[in-house]
Amino acid sequence: MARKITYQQAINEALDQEMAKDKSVIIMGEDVAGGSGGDGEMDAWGGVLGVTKGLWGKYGDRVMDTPISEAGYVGAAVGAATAGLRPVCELMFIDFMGVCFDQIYNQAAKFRYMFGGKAETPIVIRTMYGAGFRAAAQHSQCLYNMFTAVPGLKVVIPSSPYDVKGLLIQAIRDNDPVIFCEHKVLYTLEGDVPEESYTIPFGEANIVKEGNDVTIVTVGRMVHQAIEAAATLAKEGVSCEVVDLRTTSPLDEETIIESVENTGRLVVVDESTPRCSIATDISAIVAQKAFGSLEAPIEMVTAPHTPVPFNGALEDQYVPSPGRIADAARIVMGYKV
Amino acid sequence: MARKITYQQAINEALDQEMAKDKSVIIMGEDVAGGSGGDGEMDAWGGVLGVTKGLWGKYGDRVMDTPISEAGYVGAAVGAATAGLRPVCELMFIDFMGVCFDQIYNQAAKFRYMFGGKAETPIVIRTMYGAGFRAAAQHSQCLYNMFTAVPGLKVVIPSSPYDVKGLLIQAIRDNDPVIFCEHKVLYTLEGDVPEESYTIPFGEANIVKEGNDVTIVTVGRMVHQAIEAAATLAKEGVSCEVVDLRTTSPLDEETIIESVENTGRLVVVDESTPRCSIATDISAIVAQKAFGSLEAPIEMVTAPHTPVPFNGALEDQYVPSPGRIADAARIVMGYKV
Amino acid sequence: MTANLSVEDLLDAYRTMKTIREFEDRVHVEFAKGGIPGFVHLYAGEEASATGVGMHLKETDKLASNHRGHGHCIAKGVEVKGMMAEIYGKKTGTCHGKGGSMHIADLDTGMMGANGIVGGGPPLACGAALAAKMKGTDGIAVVFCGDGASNQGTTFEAMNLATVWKLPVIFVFENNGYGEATPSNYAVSCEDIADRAVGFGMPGEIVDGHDFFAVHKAFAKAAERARAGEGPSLLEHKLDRFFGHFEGDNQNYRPKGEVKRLREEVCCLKRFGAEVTTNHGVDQAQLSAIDNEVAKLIDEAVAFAEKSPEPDLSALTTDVYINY
Amino acid sequence: MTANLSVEDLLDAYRTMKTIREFEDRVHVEFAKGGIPGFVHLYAGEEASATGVGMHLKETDKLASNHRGHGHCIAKGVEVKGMMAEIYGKKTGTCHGKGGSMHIADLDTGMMGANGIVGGGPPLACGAALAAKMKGTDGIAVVFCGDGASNQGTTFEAMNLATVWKLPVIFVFENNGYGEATPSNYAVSCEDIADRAVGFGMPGEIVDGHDFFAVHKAFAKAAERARAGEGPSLLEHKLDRFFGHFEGDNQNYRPKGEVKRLREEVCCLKRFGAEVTTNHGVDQAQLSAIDNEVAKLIDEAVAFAEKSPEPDLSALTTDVYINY
Ligand SMILES: Cc1ncc(C[n+]2csc(CCOP(=O)(O)OP(=O)(O)O)c2C)c(N)n1
Ligand SMILES: Cc1ncc(C[n+]2csc(CCOP(=O)(O)OP(=O)(O)O)c2C)c(N)n1
Ligand SMILES: [Mg+2]
Ligand SMILES: [Mg+2]
Repeated sequence: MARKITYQQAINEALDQEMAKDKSVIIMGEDVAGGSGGDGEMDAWGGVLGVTKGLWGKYGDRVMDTPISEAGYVGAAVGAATAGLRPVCELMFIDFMGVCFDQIYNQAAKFRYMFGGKAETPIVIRTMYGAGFRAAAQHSQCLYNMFTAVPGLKVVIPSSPYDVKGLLIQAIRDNDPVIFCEHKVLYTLEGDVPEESYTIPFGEANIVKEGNDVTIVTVGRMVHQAIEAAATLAKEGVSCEVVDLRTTSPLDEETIIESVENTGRLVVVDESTPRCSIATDISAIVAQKAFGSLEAPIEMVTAPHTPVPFNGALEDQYVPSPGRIADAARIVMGYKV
Repeated sequence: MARKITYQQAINEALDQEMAKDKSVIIMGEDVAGGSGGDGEMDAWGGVLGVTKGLWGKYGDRVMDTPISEAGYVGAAVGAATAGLRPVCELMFIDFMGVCFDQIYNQAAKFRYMFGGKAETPIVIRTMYGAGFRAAAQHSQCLYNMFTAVPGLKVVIPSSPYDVKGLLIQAIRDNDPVIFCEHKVLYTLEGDVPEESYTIPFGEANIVKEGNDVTIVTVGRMVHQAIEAAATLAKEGVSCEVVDLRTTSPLDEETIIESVENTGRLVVVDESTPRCSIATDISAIVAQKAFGSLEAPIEMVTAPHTPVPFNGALEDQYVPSPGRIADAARIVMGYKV
Repeated sequence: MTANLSVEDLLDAYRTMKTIREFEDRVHVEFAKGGIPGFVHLYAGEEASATGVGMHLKETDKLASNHRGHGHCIAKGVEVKGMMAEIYGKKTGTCHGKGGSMHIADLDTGMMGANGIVGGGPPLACGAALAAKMKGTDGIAVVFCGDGASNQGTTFEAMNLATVWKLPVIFVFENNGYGEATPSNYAVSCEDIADRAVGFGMPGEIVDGHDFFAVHKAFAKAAERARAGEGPSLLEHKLDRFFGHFEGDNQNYRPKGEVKRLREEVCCLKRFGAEVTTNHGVDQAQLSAIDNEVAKLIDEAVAFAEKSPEPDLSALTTDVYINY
Repeated sequence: MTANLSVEDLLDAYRTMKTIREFEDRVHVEFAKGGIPGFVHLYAGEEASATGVGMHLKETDKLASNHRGHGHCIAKGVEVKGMMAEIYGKKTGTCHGKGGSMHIADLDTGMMGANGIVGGGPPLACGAALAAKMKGTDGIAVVFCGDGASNQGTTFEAMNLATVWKLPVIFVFENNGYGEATPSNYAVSCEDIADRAVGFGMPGEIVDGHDFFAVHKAFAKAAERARAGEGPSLLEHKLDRFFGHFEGDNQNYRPKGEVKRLREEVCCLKRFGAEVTTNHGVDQAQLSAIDNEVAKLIDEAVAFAEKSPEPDLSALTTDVYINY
């Protein structure tokens, strides 16, 4: 159990174990092997960041390079899912959802309902999100809010190597379409990960730090910023409870509400832009369902309502920082009725 | 001023007046003329519901039928906008955004920022949204929440013939990309509309009914459901203030907050599905910025988190009704600390 | 290949075509009476296309359809009663009233779904073909697209992908001359849609879509190729629709008289009847018997649909993951 | 058409090609040193393509580019200093440091933007061509796409639209054999991308993209056609990239030795130099003078970029509509 591997290795291991276990699991995406049909190394890349590296060697044709046709291959994965396969599809950057969104929200997400319960569409779309790589406006977005908005989709945003493995295995076994959002900055994060296969259920938030004064609800990479902020605040005598949503759909309302009922104060931290976001979502639910417990306004810490800038200093300012989270917590702590 | 025309006629008139005034305004979309290149009537349709009917006759080649290639022609409109035209592009149903979203949110919306302020992209995308036509899951969605989430886009959702004309003219003259959402059920709605050209500024909500007990914030078709609910509630002695947002981006926070500061109670009504929506957006802003004035939890009245069902009775139950709005108002009125 | 069509096969073909025609003519009437809600796109006139294809499909083969899907459903073996009830939005419908005309699907019979999104189907069909290939069966998938859909990016991407992965999928373009009100010779940039096949590395063929035999023959070749693992094909069926784009269409974009003339001149049923009674030993009486049988079937389907119950209101939130 | 290239023209062409080469080689070096952030895709090896095209473009003509856009920018006349500063993310950059390598745009010179989305450019170029057509000018638009981008739905849709609307737009496919790590002969379903032209009703031509003269000549014809109102064309430039897909690419997918061999065997600069000194009355000394000039220009650009200030932090929320 003390084995430490990276977030990236944990993903690879989850894929490997599920492919070994279930022949209907296949992988497709741009360069998920890399080099198909060429004269160089066949399994040259394993995805643009090497996350699927080695799987082609083990599973051959079940790891399929695609043309740059996201709508085409995502749609093919959707069709294959209705016909008995369990495709894990890689959308290289979440920013590219705009060229294939229809196949996700109008097709995959709606089949079960629209067909009167007759369809199952067990597809996982793994995709990389978030800022921090100086990758500029079209390669740094979050956009998980748009998927969370879609009835019929499940949305997973793992924050640690342990979680990413367990949640990915769960996602592959789920019979609904799952959008699986991996933060590019987390790939190199190391953590304890059991070697054996395990699952983490959807819709169960993780209280990564207990506390009594302020609830900080967040997800993905921001969990780490929140923990850092909580550590700072602890020195000031403020006790924060940090809730990692793990999945934004299904959403673990219960844990959020219980925590706010205990602390009376809420800060929501979301790397995404501020409008119609996870931040507003959590705020709204609490303002409706835990209003009586609230002792202060709800603070949201998000990116500004702008595209992601290229320049490093601007990008660093763009992403919610532990400092800004701590400031928000100080505001709710200082609120006087 | 006492002239009554329909919402649909008001749109047509706005387009007509702007095309007459400014040669750079062009229209493109599927069947916006209808019949191009055939042996029948050339201007056969004027859009699938006849909204642009007659404009081809007046403006000829400036009204362009397109192939069924939304990404292609929306992208062409975007490119044309950066090159000096002011295209008004018709996306027949908002549900089709998934096949052309990239050109909207990654291209049009980001140019100005990403290019350091060097680009202007004056494009309007007119599109039909909403339930009520038994048009089922892929032709009845709202989805304006997804556009509202995008920095760089403006989102307009007019509720009346008067508004739709003034807001469309404003949209055409705006230098940013505008998503203009027309509710299919409203096209036949009649109302007073001045013959002369006029504009309604973005970001200024309209208080369609003043009141002191509950603020109902809403937009688009739901404005009418809210007014109906307010009338019912008035008989029960509950005075509702109904705020029509008119535009969700920019958002008139001031009017919302002032109203809630006065009434102390908020019901948000949104035809869209509940997650990461306009409903959560407004709720969150109020829970942060007008918390001290709130005397009750914020209630949201939305569609359920499901696709839109085909069956009429189910669809009628799907759409927020005056009855459900009134119930929500009664809940916030009945809240005891 | 046409050679091995027995009389029984021909009567089956006729029954399918006639069922589609009666179904559509009746939906047209019932829609006008106000009994049917929503958007309805009728397939009348194009029956030979679905039927000539459908006869080659096994239950395990897959079919992805479009908004004009009734004919494809019937040709793939979906129950007519359930379809009619679905179009009426009833609980007994194929999708329990939650889908409607544009979303009839019946995965058990290999019908992957009509589709409200033009170009929605081609990638899905590729996926079904991939599943067949991966499982090592000789299963195939077919997708029906209109001329309008031929210009949608998803369609092109799917064709490319089909060849890259050598998938057993067949792209059937039903070119009925119009995408809504816009003529295909305006919106399609090449002479014939079949011209596009070469750019996607697959064989392409123009087929007279009013001629059952031509459709049957061309598809036999494509299906054989697909089942043999040799990859996809493109077929362009030239044909006509007898009704408007949707029910309620004024059809002003059509030259005067076109609509009227079509039923006279290019009716696939008439043509089929003449051909089989003249050259294939089929009796007019046999066809008439089928006509009666089909008329009864459709009457029953309408009666069934009309008297079927509405879905329970609780169905609003079933068949989808919801947590609040 | 090659005939009317004066010595001055040829020296201009050489200057452009050399500027691109030096720019890219230097960015490669500076990136490795850690001075340049983000994703950078270098154009070295493909210079004849951008240059042969760019020489036909007026400032009012428009160019839509892709992620590998530095060469296109330079050929379209974007200032090298501003470009370098942009790549460094500096305030003095073409986009004030907010765009970076993948988003350099300079609408004043007709450069509509690099693009981070594969297939993002073709529809945009159609729009620019439409604007020229509507305004009644003889302006044209050109879009550069890779072989990988040739399979994107937007690209196909744009080609269809261009013919339907008879737009003065030219689709240049720079086929460098790979889309990232995936060979084009795997991902493109037909023999040559040029084979697709017929399916979109436009002429298509295969061009040796390492040969400036071939590029120049083929584009002259396409541009003439477009300016005359006769519609779009497709050109497939066969060429090679000398660096990896992006900086940091291990290039394992390439056969051993390929990278090394290319600079030896298919360098467009070498080939151009030999040709013009042998057959067009250009002096080696003239070329050397340009080499020196360019080396200095690039040195200055790097120095300028390095010493330029970062953008003000307040720039985070400018250049976009914000209301909170
Ligand atoms: C993406 C998308 N764009 C537009 C529409 C609206 N629409 C529905 S059917 C249709 C015409 C389709 O024409 P074609 O493919 O030729 O099929 P036909 O109706 O002729 O059978 C259009 C434009 C749609 N449903 N989806
Ligand atoms: C829609 C989209 N899909 C994938 C990518 C990732 N990506 C960037 S460049 C590239 C390869 C492009 O290949 P090609 O078009 O041949 O251009 P080249 O890099 O060879 O110049 C890919 C897959 C992207 N940026 N956008
Ligand atoms: Mg058609
Ligand atoms: Mg390439």
